[in-house]
Amino acid sequence: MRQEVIISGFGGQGVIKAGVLLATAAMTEDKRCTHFPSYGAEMRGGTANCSVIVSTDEIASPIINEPDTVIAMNEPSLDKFEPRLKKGGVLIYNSSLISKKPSRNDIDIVAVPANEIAEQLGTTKCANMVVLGAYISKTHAVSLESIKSSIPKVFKGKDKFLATNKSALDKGAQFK
Amino acid sequence: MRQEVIISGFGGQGVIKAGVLLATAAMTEDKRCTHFPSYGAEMRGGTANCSVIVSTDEIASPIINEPDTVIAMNEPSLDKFEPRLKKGGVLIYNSSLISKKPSRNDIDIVAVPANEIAEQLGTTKCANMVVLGAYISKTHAVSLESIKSSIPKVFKGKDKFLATNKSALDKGAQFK
Amino acid sequence: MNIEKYKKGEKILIKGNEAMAEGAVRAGCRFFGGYPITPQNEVPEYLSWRLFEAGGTFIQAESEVAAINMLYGAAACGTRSMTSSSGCGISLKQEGISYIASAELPIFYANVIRGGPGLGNIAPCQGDYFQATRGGGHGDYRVIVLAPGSVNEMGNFPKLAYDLADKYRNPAMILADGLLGQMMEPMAFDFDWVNIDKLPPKDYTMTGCKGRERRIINTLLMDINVLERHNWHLFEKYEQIKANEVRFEERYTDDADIIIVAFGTSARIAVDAITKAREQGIKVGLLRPITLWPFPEKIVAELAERVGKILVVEMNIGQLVEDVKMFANGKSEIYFYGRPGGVVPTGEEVLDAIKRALKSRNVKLGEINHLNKL
Amino acid sequence: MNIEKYKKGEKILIKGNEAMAEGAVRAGCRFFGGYPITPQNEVPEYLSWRLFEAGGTFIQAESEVAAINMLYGAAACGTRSMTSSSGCGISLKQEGISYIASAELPIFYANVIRGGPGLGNIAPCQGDYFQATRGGGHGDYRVIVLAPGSVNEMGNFPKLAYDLADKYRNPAMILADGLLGQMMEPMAFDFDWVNIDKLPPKDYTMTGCKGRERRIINTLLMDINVLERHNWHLFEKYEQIKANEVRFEERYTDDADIIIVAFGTSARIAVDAITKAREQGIKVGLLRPITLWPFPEKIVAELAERVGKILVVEMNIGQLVEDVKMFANGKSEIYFYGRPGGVVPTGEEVLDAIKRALKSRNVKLGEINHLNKL
Amino acid sequence: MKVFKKPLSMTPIPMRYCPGCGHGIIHRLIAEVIDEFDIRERTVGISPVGCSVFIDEYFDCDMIQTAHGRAPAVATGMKRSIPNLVVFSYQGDGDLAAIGTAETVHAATRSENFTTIFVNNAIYGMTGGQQAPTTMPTQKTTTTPFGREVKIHGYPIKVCEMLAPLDGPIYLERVTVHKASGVLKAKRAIKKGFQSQLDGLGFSLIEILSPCPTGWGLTCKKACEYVDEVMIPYYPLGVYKDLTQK
Amino acid sequence: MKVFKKPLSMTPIPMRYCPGCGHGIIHRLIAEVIDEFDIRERTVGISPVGCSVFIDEYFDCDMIQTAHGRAPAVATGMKRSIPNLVVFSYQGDGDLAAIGTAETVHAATRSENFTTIFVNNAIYGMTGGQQAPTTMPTQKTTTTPFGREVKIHGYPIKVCEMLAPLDGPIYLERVTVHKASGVLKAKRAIKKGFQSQLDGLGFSLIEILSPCPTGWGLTCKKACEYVDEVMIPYYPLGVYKDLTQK
Amino acid sequence: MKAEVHIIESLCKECGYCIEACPKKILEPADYYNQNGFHPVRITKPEECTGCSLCYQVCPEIAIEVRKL
Amino acid sequence: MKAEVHIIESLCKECGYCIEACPKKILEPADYYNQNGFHPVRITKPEECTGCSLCYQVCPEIAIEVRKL
Ligand SMILES: Cc1ncc(C[n+]2csc(CCOP(=O)(O)OP(=O)(O)O)c2C)c(N)n1
Ligand SMILES: Cc1ncc(C[n+]2csc(CCOP(=O)(O)OP(=O)(O)O)c2C)c(N)n1
Ligand code: SF4
Ligand code: SF4
Ligand code: SF4
Ligand code: SF4
Ligand code: SF4
Ligand code: SF4
Ligand SMILES: [Mg+2]
Ligand SMILES: [Mg+2]
Repeated sequence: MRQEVIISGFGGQGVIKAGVLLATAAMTEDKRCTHFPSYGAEMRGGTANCSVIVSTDEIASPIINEPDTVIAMNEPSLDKFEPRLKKGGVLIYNSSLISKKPSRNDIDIVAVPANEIAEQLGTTKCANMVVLGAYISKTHAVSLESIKSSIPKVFKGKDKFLATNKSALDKGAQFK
Repeated sequence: MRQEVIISGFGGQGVIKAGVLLATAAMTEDKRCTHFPSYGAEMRGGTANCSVIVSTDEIASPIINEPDTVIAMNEPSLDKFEPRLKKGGVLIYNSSLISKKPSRNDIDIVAVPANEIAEQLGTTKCANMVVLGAYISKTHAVSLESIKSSIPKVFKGKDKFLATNKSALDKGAQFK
Repeated sequence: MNIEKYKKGEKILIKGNEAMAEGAVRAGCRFFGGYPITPQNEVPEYLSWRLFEAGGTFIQAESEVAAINMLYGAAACGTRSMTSSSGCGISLKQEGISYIASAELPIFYANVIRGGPGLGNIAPCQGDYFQATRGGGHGDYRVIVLAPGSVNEMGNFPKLAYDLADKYRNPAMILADGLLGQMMEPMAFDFDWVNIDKLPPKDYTMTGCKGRERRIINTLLMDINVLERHNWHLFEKYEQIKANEVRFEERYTDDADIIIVAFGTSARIAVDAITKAREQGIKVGLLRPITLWPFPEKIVAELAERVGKILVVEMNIGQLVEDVKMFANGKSEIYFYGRPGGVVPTGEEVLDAIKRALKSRNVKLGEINHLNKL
Repeated sequence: MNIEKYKKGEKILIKGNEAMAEGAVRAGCRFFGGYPITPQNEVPEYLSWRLFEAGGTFIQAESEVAAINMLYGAAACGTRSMTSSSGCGISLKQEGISYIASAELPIFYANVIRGGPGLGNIAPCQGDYFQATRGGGHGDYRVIVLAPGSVNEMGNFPKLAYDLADKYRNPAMILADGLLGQMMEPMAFDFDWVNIDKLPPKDYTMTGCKGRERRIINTLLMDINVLERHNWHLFEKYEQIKANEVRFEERYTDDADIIIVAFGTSARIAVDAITKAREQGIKVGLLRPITLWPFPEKIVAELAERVGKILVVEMNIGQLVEDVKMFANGKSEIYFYGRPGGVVPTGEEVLDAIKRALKSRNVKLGEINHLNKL
Repeated sequence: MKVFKKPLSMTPIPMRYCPGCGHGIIHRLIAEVIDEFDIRERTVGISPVGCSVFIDEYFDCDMIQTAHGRAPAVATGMKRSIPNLVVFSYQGDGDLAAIGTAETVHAATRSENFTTIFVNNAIYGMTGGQQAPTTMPTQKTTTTPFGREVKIHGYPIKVCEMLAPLDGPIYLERVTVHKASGVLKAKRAIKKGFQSQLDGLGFSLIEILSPCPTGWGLTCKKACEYVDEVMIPYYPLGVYKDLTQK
Repeated sequence: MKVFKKPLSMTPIPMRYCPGCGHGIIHRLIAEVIDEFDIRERTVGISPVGCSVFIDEYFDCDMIQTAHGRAPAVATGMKRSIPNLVVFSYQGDGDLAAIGTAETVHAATRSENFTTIFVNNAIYGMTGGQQAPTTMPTQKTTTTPFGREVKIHGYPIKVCEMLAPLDGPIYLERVTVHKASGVLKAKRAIKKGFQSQLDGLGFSLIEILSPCPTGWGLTCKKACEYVDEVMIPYYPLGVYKDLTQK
Repeated sequence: MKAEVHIIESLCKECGYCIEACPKKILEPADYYNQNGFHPVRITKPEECTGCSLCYQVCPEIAIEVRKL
Repeated sequence: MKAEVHIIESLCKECGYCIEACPKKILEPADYYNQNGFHPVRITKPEECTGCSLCYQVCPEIAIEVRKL
């Protein structure tokens, strides 16, 4: 089993943390995993992304060239990573911020209005958890339980968001 | 023809310049020559010496290990270089400042009261020329004329010492 | 001690830079002087609070030059100390490193390489191999260079570095790159928390001369004979290190038709390529130097003779390949595949390079064949 | 021009350092930024008045770091500029040199090597060979390294350095040592006074954008593909330099039973030893690399194959010998005789080393045999 | 009819700073001054290493990017080579007051004839918010996570105050761009700095307090308040040296 | 019965300075202070690169020699490692005020708790008399053969004046050793610098004007007159900062 | 109308400096996003603009042009 | 005699500082050389010495010892 995902968005949208959470969950499942962040030359407001690989075998490079899955939280991310997606791969995009439609038809596309759902839960900050939920239910890279149980390790000292984050994951998981 | 000489004394006694003069004279005679200065770790008042090689053949290293001639302007120089002198070599020493006698008997020893002679000429500064004169007449490494005609090149803009220096050379040349 | 953060063997997910920083503290580091530079900023950032917890000193120095000289002082006082930087910053430290090597003070430092030369960029690169292994500073000296290939090694090599540094009274460094520094993967510390009070005493440290002869640390040796002796003394030490401390990893070298030599990140990519190659029935082996200096010269010589084809993969325009050439001794074909400037090659690319190397004909033994150009 | 001091071909007795300084001015140097350090102080001292005469700028910088960066600015403005230093000071310049190499600015600098590492001493030494030839700074770059062997070459190589630097837009340096810097011997300039107004125009200089597109000098290339391209561009340039600019001197290699490879001062001593050897009927040849980078690799390979015995003599613990080993390709016996720390070997010593090398039996081809230890 | 728009000495390239970053304002002021003196064609700008490393994209004149902290040395090499160039160096607080301290002090004391724009944002912006030499007491940064403790991390450096006693500097002023009135004064100071260079007088430096909302972890609005309430009391605005009238 | 003789904290090794060099006097004063505080056994001296590079031969305590200009950084590493050590750095003007400018300013601003003895002899003695940052206007040196021309070579740096505006330094005083009365005051200043360190107060620096007859090309007597007539007017003696009473 | 204010929406990063600086308080964030995910500033009552240019002076992005009429 | 002044002749470098400093003017260079080629200072009228120690204070070589009696 091997899953390569790129999570991408504006800096501040929590894409790096979402990736860390995913990798942590993979570790708790005794899978191999790598997480590799990448920042643009821009400062805040620029784009950021991370590459996460979850696998049962040794992982050589943490860099992903042809992702199995792309999670695009904003339009520049969609533009950048949709073309690199593997044929038959999964594209999850934040339809709250991305108005245009993905153009490829050889991939599996999931539109998630992540910001709207997150706002309903009280804070757009958990939009990243919404798409992560969608990702889990779509790929089963790890179990949703592992993700949830890993939250305290990753978001240290932010207990008050625990419940919100869990709900966000659940809401997201309803998208398939 | 090849002559290797170490000229040594306190900093300020003009040993380096004497060596430069010798090398310049050699150059004007179209001989090959090298000059290599060496200063102690001490500041002024420390010892200084230079190695001059005059030769009709190519000179590899300007460093002299077994000099043909040693000119010692002070006692530490005598102590340091007498032992290194080649068997049968020439030792010229400044008997004005060196009270002890050289100890080797396999060498040719010339005692020159250089400071006293120089003082007679009006300045101890030309003591170096006195010993250089002795050196020339002893070894004929270059001619005394070449030395004299090279003085203006080496002691630029110090015309007033020209005559004194020439006399000093002549006085020195009387020692054999 | 409750300042211990992780248990030995406990699996954690952590960034390479942070693993290295934690590993250093765990190994007894109590002084860090450094200056920010990407892609190693997590090191000072982590240590700025972690050393505080551990009762050590963290100083953000005014420059890399100051930082390395702070280490000179701290190490002279017997403290396990560390600095880290990248590219430009390491260049600025070369004078200080030369002093420290001459004074025989044990320090640990890391270069998390970025793209160069000049300001370059902040992407992963291996362009500082020469600088690390040939002593970018002046004079005859060498530093021990460890090249981790995983976050696990990033975390565990600081201990090795300190132990070697102390054993030989010599600087020891980690040469990593932006990828190893920035990536996270599970790792576990393989050594117990080091109790700094139980480290062997040092007889050369500046602690005040109470109850003993005064000590001098000095690299000025005006007498040429004294400096020559010192140089030969260092030489002997380096020979000892060469004899005792070479470390490398071999994989599938037994039946290989071609050997990839690569370190750090390149070696990870090579593993990927080798796996793919073996699936296709192509027999490729790997030699991963772990100590870049001392260089695994014997095994290179042996593999060159036995296998006859070597492919060196580096993230630069060709540096390690010169060492390979030097020790291959004209006994094997040598191929080079490089990606400089921050580009990390893919397994596919390297697989392709392997295939092209295997197909090559009429290649002169011992000459470097640039596959990038072929 | 009456600022010309010596006529072409005129024989003068001059110190190596001063010859180099005068040669630089004669070759068009109009900016010097440097910081005092023995044994190269005659260079700034001479230039402090000589550049004034020549209408150029002399600045005693606050440090070597500042000095090299002043050159970055001066060279960016199109001025033939120079810095010089020794050991420690050159280490401090490594970051700047890496920048200049990346920005492809032509500068000329000199390292008059002293004993190292650390503060070392001020005696003649060749311990900075690695630093010079492997780029002590970060990233993949190379500088052109000229190794004069006489005061004559000290005086004439600056012109060569400037011409190469301009031709390839690359730093070029002279690697000398305290002996070549301090000694005097007759020399003559072999080139005419360079009229700086007639030098070929440069299309990259910072002169204000009047009447043209604005220009940018920049070494930050954030895009990895751009930086990779830049690295390969530099690589191609280095390959060209390797193809065109290798310089060396051969003596008596035709009938030799053993070849000495040595540069600079060591080569002078080798000549002495060879003369003595030939008097005794021992056939020794000399290969003196004049460009240390680009390295005379072909001739080394050829001599290794043809003669089969090479003795490398260096004033260090063994650096050039690695290049010789690398290119000898396992085809010859390799012996090393070194004197580090400021000691200049004598002809007799080297002769003795020759004899011991000739007598050696059962030596493995390509391995370095340290005659100092035998 | 007066039009306020992007000065001619800037390229059309949008700037990539964070929202509320002071760099953009300062760039514009410099460009306006260059326009007003009509010296674009003989100006060379020097970019530092710091968030403003990309200014060669923004200024439409010859531009040279330099090693971290070494802009004053580079400027020296340039002005000594071509005295008629107008050279400005643009440097952050890390660049100028940490790694570049020696180069700054010595270019000042040599009274090199170029203009230094010194952007004091009390942080290392580009590398992710580490302590700068000018970071405020108690200010949290990524390397002073518990706040700058002066007894441990040292006191903030007051650059204008430190340079003023030297004989070399001709003109030293501290200004701010965190509010409109400050911006207008900053412009005048920058103009004066360039004027001093054009008049061949020697070294001038304009220190500009500049908000870095990202590095400070504050909203843009709070960042401006921080300048007002915390920075200015420690770094008083004003002229620290002015020999331009002499 | 009072005896004036070589202090216990010095070795019997004769010093190798030029006739009339101020270094020897300064060494003795430091050693006397160490003797008087009885701290030889916990003192570490730091030698610079300069004529005084050999002081590890002269002081009878732990001694460490450092890279040119970096003594303040080394001292920082030492005092932070073993705060109970008494550390003094001994530096020349080239060492401290040229190549080491950044290290000096930053150790001062961090108020590192060691004592700096700064020997200002307006020249690079060791390397043969080149211009120092503190070389006097019109002074001839081997790199200013026509005399220091301030417009070309820059103005002399006034170190105490420059450091005084910083918040870090605790005690800054300029003294001289070119005459007996100066020597006695210099001793008091050095003692105060050590006291400040022993009290844990922070950074102290004593700048000492010191004759260098060799570098200046003057007789010993003329050299002392030079200090009086040329140096002191430019470098006024006195206390530039004193927070020891605070 | 004393002045024309033109806002280059794509450049605005929603720092709010202009809003704060405008003495007439006639600037506010739009309710839509620009391509960079910011709410660009818009002018609510152009006719009240005095052309004081303070918005221009404080805008870090030079996203505002003011043309005095 | 208020003090004993002892001059370590081998250390003296003839700088003359002590001669200059002595309020009693009882120090002068000897007419012979020491091993380093300097004329060491000697005390002419030991009985006039006040033990003020100024000669000690200014001597760069610590070549003078003063013992107050
Ligand atoms: C020699 C060297 N050291 C460190 C760095 C990393 N670096 C880049 S920018 C920077 C600090 C920038 O801070 P500042 O000068 O205050 O500019 P700002 O980003 O705040 O505008 C550092 C340390 C480098 N590029 N080169
Ligand atoms: C990095 C480096 N640069 C230069 C030198 C050469 N150097 C040795 S001492 C010295 C200057 C000494 O002057 P100063 O500090 O004033 O001390 P002084 O000799 O006058 O007491 C210099 C430039 C060096 N050793 N290291
Ligand atoms: S980090 Fe700070 S200085 Fe850098 S662009 Fe962002 S706000 Fe500006
Ligand atoms: S050169 Fe000057 S500082 Fe150095 S020992 Fe001589 S007099 Fe003293
Ligand atoms: S010009 Fe003045 S009044 Fe008009 S919008 Fe801008 S700030 Fe407001
Ligand atoms: S000042 Fe500029 S960037 Fe900020 S909100 Fe106003 S228009 Fe937008
Ligand atoms: S102690 Fe005083 S009086 Fe006596 S010799 Fe010395 S200076 Fe003269
Ligand atoms: S002060 Fe000392 S060195 Fe100088 S003359 Fe007197 S005794 Fe001699
Ligand atoms: Mg800043
Ligand atoms: Mg000095």
